[in-house]
Parts: sequence; C-alpha cells; structure tokens
Amino acid sequence: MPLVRIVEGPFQPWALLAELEPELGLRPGGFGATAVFTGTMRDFNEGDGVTAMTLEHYPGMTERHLERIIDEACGRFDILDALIVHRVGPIAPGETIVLTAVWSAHRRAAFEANRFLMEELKHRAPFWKKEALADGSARWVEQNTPG
Amino acid sequence: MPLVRIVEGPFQPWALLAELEPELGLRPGGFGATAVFTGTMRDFNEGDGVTAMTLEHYPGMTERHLERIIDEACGRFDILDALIVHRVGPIAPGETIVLTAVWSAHRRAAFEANRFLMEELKHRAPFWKKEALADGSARWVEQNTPG
Amino acid sequence: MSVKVRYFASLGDLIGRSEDQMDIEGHITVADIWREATGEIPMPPRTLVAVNQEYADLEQVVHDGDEVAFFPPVTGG
Amino acid sequence: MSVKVRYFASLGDLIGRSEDQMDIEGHITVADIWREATGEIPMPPRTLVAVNQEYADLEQVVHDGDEVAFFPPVTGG
Repeated sequence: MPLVRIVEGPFQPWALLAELEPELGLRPGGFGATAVFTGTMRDFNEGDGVTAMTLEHYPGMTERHLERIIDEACGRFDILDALIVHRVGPIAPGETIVLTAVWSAHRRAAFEANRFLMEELKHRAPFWKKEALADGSARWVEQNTPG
Repeated sequence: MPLVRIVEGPFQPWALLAELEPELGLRPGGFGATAVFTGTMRDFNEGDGVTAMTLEHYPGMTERHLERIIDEACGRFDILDALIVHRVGPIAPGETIVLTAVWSAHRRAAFEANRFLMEELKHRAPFWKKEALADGSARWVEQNTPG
Repeated sequence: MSVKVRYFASLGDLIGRSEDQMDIEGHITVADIWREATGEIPMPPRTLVAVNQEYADLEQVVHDGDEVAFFPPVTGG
Repeated sequence: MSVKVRYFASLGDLIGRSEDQMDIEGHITVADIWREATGEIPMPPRTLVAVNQEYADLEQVVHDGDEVAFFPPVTGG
C-alpha cells in the first residue's frame, strides 16, 4: 500500500523510514531491493547563503499528485511498494525536505522508480520554496536545479 | 570520510544508517541529496524457494575493493561522501545483505554514484552466496541478477 | 455562478491575497477568471493553472462551484 | 620460494580445502600454481584469480611471499 505523507515539523528520515516501512505490509523475504532518496535543505543555493526556508503547498492537490506519481511508477516499473514524505512550512538548513523510497524484487526497478518519483515530484507536485537569504532579503525559488 | 564495514550479524539498515551518518563528518546544511540502497535476502531466487544463505568473503581483499569502488565514485561523480556496509556469514530471508549510501550537493550525482557503487560491488567485490533450498539441497549462486 | 480562486507562492504576493470568492456569469474561461479577479494585472510568464486541483490551461471553461488556482512553477523536493 | 594459495566458495568445495602453503622454485605463473596445487584438477570456466588481493591473470608471475587466490564469479550485494 503506497503511502504519501505531508509533515509540518522536522523529522529524522532514517527513523521515520524504519517507522513507516512496516505500515506498508511488505512480506519479509518478498523484496530484494530498496532505493531511498532524501532531499535536505542546504545553507547555500545559486551562490547565496540561505538561512531559512518556507515551503508552501496546495493541500489536497499536492497529496493527490504525489499519489498519482506513485501510481504511475507502479505502472512503469516492476516495483512492490513506494512512499513519499514531504515537509511543508518553515524549514532550517540541515533538515530533511523530502523522503522517497521504493521496494522491488530486483535492484534495477527500485533504482529507476525512485529516480522517477523524484523527477516527477520536482516537476509536477505543487510545492513552492521561499528562501530567506543571509543579507536579510527573501526570494521565491523560481525553478529547481536540473536533476 | 568514506566508510566501509563488513558485519557478521543482522542489522536494521535504517537504524545503522542513522548511527553511521554522523561518523562521516558531513557538514549539516552542506549536502542536499542522499541516495541509499539496501539489498535484502529474498526467500526466492531463480524460481526456487530459498530458506537460508551463507555469504563468504575474502577478508582484506573485500574491504580494499569496496574502498576502491568508493574512491572511483568520488572521482567520477560530484559527491561529498559514501558508505558501504555488507553482511557476511549466515543470513536469513528478510535480512539486509548490503547498504550503500551517497551524499552530494545535488540529486543527480547522488543517484548516479549510488547506482555505480552497487553495480561495481556486484561485479568486483569478492563475496559469494551459497543458498540453502527448500528441498534441503544447497547451491553456490553462479551469477548475480543483471542490474 | 460561484467560483473560488486561489493564488499560491509568488502569485499570492503579486495579487496581495491568497484567494477570492467570485460570482460571475456566462461562458467563462480560466483566462477570464484571472482578468476579472486581478483587475487585469499582467499574468507572469510560466504561470500554471489548476481547475479542481487538476492541471488545466487558460482556455478551459469554468463551471459553477469550480476551484481555480494560479501558481508559479513548482519547486518542491 | 613460499606461496600461500587460497580457494574460495565453490572452488574450495572442488579442491576440498580452503588453502595451501606451497614451496616451489623457478619462474612460476599463476597457472603453474593451480596445476601444482590441485594435482591438475581442470580449472572451472570463469575462474577468477587474485595475487596479493589484486585481480590478476593466469600468466602473472608469482614471487616469494605472494598470496594467490582462486575463486568463482563474485555474487555479493
């Protein structure tokens, strides 16, 4: 059962993954490969120091599109399950923004599907980052770094 | 500081990752992407039920080649750090065999380097799997599944 | 008919609010909604549109009860 | 000269032991080591070789104190 979660506070990604994995109902011994990705807030972007960030989303539409991205991954790749966790609200450097994970029998599908999740999320899921810069100004991030 | 570890007993991969990550000395806020892979023992392979497995390695050569694979990844991809943990000895279905992780500023390098680590490990690192089958027989695995 | 209009991220800053509730009649497209709601503020290039939380285009016809959203390119992950 | 020879995985099963300590003289290659140590058991196809824990080939010359290892294709991960 795929799992999508929007979270408002900081989370430790590996602890959360250990907590959520049993909820998926995967059969122990039934999967051979797990590919995981985390995106973490850097204290620099496009050459500037970044002191804080706020992530806005579109409640409802965001979850719906994350679920659809997982559905598409399940159709394209031979995977068993997947999850996406994404942070919203104020975020500090060093904190995790996104966690994706994919389980499959063999490694190729897990690697490819996990990368697919992240690329699709970056291009389609309604989230917007506003950065507070070291000089006191703020700016909306206009586009993501190419993947 | 890259980290290579051969372990003889079961480990919870996400807990171990949480434990080892601080040992790498990454600067918080200095990385934006982490790609992780785990290989888990399945209870099936090549169409047969597998009840247990033993992983043999070549102490010394194995560690040396894992370290070299990480060095090569650092040369080819713009990454900040990496780790490889690999199990040896008797293993039960559902237990983790291998854990790889790569940290980088941007996601592309982490994804690509992590996949590189796994493919090189599968092709070059001296480990050998012996499977105990459901019918009571045992066999050395002759080759890995293509990645 | 009644339409809810939402503005996200930099478009919320541009318009000066995050949503409008509009009462409007006739054959109305998403582009008409923008003009009516914003008082003809020029739409920034690369603005994205959703109708009822699905991506849509400016020519899409809007119906009673629809939720129309305008936002800049997404930057999550 | 003295050479340590090691056999891993299915090759250990084939040879019936996991290592030999050989005393041997002359211009000796890895292939010679296999013949001397195994009593001319045919080498399985795809056998891999390491000298001092580095991958090598059958023609590599072996020196005093070297460690020579024979093993099947690796299957870790």
